[in-house]
Amino acid sequence: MDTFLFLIFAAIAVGCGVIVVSQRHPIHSAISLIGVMGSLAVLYLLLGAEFIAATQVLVYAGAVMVLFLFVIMLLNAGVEPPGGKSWPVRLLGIPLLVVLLGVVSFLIRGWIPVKETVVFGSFTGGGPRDVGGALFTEYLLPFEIVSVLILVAILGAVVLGGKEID
Amino acid sequence: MMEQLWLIPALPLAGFVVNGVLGRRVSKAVVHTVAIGTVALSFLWVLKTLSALMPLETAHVERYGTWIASGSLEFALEFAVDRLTAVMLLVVTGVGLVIHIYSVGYMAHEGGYYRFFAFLNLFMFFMLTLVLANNFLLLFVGWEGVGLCSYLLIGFYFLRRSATTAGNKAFIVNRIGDFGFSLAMFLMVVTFGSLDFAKVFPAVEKMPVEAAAGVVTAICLLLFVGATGKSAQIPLYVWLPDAMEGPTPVSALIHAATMVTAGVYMIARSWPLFTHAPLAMDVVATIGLLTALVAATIGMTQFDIKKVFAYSTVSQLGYMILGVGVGAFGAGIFHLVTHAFFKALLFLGSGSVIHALSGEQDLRKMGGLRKHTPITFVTLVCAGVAIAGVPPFSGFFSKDEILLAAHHHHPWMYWIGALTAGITAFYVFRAIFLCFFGEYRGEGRPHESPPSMTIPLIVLAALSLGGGFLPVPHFLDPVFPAMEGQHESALVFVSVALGLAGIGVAAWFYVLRPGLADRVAASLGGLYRLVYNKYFVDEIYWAAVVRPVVGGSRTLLWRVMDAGVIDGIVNGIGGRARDAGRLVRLLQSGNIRSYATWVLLGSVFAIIGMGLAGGLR
Amino acid sequence: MNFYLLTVLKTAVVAAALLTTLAYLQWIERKVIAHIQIRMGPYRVGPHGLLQPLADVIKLLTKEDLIPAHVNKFFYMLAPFLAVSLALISIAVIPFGPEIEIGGTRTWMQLTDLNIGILFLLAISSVSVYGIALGGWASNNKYSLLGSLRSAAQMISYELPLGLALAAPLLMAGTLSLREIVYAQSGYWFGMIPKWAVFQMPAPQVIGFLIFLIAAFAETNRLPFDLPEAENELVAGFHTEYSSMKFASFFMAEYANMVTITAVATTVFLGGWMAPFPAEYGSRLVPTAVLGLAGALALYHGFHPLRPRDRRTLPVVGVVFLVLAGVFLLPAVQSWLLPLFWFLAKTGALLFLFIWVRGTLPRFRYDQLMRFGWKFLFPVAVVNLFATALLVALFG
Amino acid sequence: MAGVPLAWYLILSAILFALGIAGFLFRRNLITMFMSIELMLNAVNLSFVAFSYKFGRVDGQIFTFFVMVVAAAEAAVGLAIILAVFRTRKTLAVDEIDSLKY
Repeated sequence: MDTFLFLIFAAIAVGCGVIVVSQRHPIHSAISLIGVMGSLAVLYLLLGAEFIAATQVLVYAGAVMVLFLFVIMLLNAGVEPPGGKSWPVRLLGIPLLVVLLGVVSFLIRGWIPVKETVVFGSFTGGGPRDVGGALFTEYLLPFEIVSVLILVAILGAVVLGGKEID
Repeated sequence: MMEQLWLIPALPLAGFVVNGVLGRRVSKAVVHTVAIGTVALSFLWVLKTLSALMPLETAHVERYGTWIASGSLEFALEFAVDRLTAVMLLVVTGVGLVIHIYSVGYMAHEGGYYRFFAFLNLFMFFMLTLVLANNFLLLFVGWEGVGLCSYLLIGFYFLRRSATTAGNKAFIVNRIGDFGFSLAMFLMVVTFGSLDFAKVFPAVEKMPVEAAAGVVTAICLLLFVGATGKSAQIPLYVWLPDAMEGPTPVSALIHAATMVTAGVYMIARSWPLFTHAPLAMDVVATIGLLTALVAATIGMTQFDIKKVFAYSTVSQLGYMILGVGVGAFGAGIFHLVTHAFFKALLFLGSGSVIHALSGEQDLRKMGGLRKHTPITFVTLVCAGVAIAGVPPFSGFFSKDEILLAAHHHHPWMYWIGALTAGITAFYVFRAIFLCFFGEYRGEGRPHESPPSMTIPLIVLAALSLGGGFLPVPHFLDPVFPAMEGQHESALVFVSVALGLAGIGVAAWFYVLRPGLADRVAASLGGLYRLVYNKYFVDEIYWAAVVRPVVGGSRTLLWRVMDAGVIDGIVNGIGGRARDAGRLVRLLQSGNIRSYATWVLLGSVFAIIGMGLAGGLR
Repeated sequence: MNFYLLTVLKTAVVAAALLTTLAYLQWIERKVIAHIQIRMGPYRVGPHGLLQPLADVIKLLTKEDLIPAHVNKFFYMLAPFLAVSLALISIAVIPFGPEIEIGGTRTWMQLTDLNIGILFLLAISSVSVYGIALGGWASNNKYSLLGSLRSAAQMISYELPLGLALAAPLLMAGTLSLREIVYAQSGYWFGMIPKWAVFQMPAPQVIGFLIFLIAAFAETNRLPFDLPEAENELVAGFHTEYSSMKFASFFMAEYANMVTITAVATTVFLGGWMAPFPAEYGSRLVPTAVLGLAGALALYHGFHPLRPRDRRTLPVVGVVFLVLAGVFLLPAVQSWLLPLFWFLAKTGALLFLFIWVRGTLPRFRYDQLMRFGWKFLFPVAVVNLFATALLVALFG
Repeated sequence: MAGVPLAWYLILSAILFALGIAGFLFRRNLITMFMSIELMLNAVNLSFVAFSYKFGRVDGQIFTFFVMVVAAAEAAVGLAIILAVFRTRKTLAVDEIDSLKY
């Protein structure tokens, strides 16, 4: 069952990821990205990170991507024009990606023993109580800093977005 | 006990700051009140200090802190007062005060009034620093500072090309001397590990004359190079006559009374060094004597009244150098003091004449002025008799003491010195006679100067006449080594006679038989022209030194070295950097995706490297 | 019984019930509004228009499914599907009642209990904006786009006070699991007042409940916040271009959202399936009494009909009600039927409130809506949360 | 139940990350590029959670949480910047926005 779920949602994630990258229209990319995020949330659940899974949907799918969608609609962003000016990308892009993926996969295979498996339900430390406990004790300072950061970000966004540029 | 010596130079400095910053905006009255007030306060402070310190058997030292500390080397900010300093302080502040007052009248119609007084105050500051300094480095600060002020004031009329050229000349020639001074200081640091008078002099005292000879002679000769620059000795005297381009009070204060005597002061101050270097002393004495003679002969032929007195200054400085060179330090300083009085008086008097003639300086266009400017005439005659060594006036005492010392040293020095004294008497009275006797040969209406100018003249005249009775040599006795030797009446008579003869010849040539001088000059022909053209020294320097240096600089240093090699290297580096930049600039396309590719490239390398290095394990 | 089989069974039951409810909620709304406006409402199809939903469904299904030429087909099709499925999915975590035993099998009257139940609800509700947003955008119509933009902004804006209002009772319950939240509200003060969140010490969530309700109106795009589909400004907003079953899907989604949000309000604020007063005061007789009264009334009106048709229909209804009243007296079913009754009663009351408000209040202007949300509701929610936190920390 | 090898999760994360890079490199639309960045962040998050599982500690999830928060902030500011860019340049094509060079 674990393997089944993993394969299904990994496939969805990769498929949606491919669509994100391959689609020329930002809306398609955005919706596919939501798909990736949703399937990742399920994978988080499989890994025992319930709180993170919910937050993933809540924050990413529910807030961030809505923002993206909103901006896409606001700017009426259409299909991107063909052609590009970047010769390094054309020259190096694909080979570098292949090398990167190969090397990283190789390294992962080297580092993580194959017999080390993920079994659903074997890790139960990802509930809201556990995460919250760590967040408000050990990670209190980063948490506060991040809260200030997001406040600043909001102010910045309001200023940037609200300014009339002539 | 602190006597707050720092106030003495600080007061004129305050005057400089006030006038320099605010002078442009305030009235002339405020400017000269500030300038004179600060100098007067400084003078009074000198008096108060000296009276408080009075018998002054030993030096009074005040330390204000460490200036430079580097390893074992330490230079202190120290001022010191001993009897020598006391004399110098009185001369500088006293004469300085008188000349400041005189300047009010002289500069009344000139532009840059506040600038003049600011510079004058600045000069006072540096001169007093020089005098008060307790180590060679601080002395050098004052030394350079007065040089700077001299440059600024010579070039005071900076719109006149000759003035700026003269300023540059003074500056450059002084640099040569200062170079010697600097080398002397380096050598002293190497030899004694210090520049403090209190450390250097005892150290050299302990050395036996023979052991010290080499290095101390070198130090002394280098110091003397500095002195030749500052005190206008052969071969570096050429700047002083040109320095007359500055306003006359400047000539009087800086180029007669105070700054140019700094070399004499410096040598007297470092007498322990010089007494350990007999060879250097001989060189000093010879140069001094030679300068005195040469300058005096040139003085005979000049027609610019200030040039005459300028060469006279050079000549008299030669006397002083001769004095310190033959070991008569006290006499040298005494002559410095008296010279400060009568030479300042001569310059101020000539300034008064020039003022009266609205800027005319050529003796050939003067004459008969004694009716128009009686006070100036009388005071100038006082100065004349003083410089001519007529007893019992001031020049007589100081000059004769030097000549006697010279005779004790080497008799021939006495004879040349005495001859020079005669020539001196001749040219000074030649100038006086040409100026005040005979018929008026110029245009315009001469007029007597205002009281602000005549009163200083009178003061200085009184000092010139009576200055010889000041007990300066006696006062200085404890400072300097004892001078053996006797007062030989015969020699005194000879020199006085030569002086009176000089006056007489001058009267014969220029009062009784006008025109005779021209005929004599014509009959001497080539010799006269040689002297009249100042022995072509400037031309020789031009041909031998200036042109090769300028030409060499222009072709070798500028065209080849600077433009070719150095610029070539620099431009080459710049050019290659730009070429490299042009290549690297291809990366900087402004295209975010290209940047991202480079980032990706880098991270791939980083990850591969990490994998090769063993990674996270 | 097999876990999977049971789950499928429960899902089927809940889905059927929910879909029926949705269909009839529409009928109820029309009826209620009609009565508010002193009209009859649906009356022709079936007795008292009871078959009207069925007729509507048939009509919508058989209508021509228009796909305008200028739309983005994929998203045009996807949007209503997204909307309705996301709306239906959140009912999965709502507990309707306690653990029960039917035929030897013990199970919870809940599809699944997550220990992050509230977060799940919030997540789903935050995602549910996509249906409307995409639908509006894919329609390629300026009214639709404006409607969807409005709805996106509105839902994001009102989600904040909604979440904050929800957080306050969670502080007292100390859990995110909906089931445990309900249990945290069991019991009575002084043996009388229910320990529901709205009455709970130390911080009664009356204000929180009001904030939640207001935000819920906005979240479900209901009047007075139905800007995305304001007929007189935007024709019909995001679903202008939709017809047939896709249009129905949007409608279903709206009503499903309403049901969900009222169910959540019931669960979190109103004690879920807990009875409003203890059994010893006869709370278990309330359903019987209410249904019996309703049956009796129906019978009375059936025998004294105002309209000829009532003579046939109302007695039938009365009999049904009386039978139901009898059923509630059976001890065997009481254990699960009573909680369900209370839950449905509370939810139904809130749904009636929704309909009532729709029939009563006018529509907000858009800037008023935004200002109200950000400048009033949000700060009040924050203050409420802080006050609750303080009180819980001091007395909890 | 055997479970899924942990390495698969990590490789899935790597694949998603590579996809994100690819999107960033090959897409020419500012918004899509931005979304590719989000994709990369998500991939990294997956790694974090996977490692959190591997070490049996909640720290990885905390990190994921922080990444999410920062991503939200980033999205807000980034989209505001994109809005501003679009207002001035009237384009979203990233190759046209290249005035930041030498």
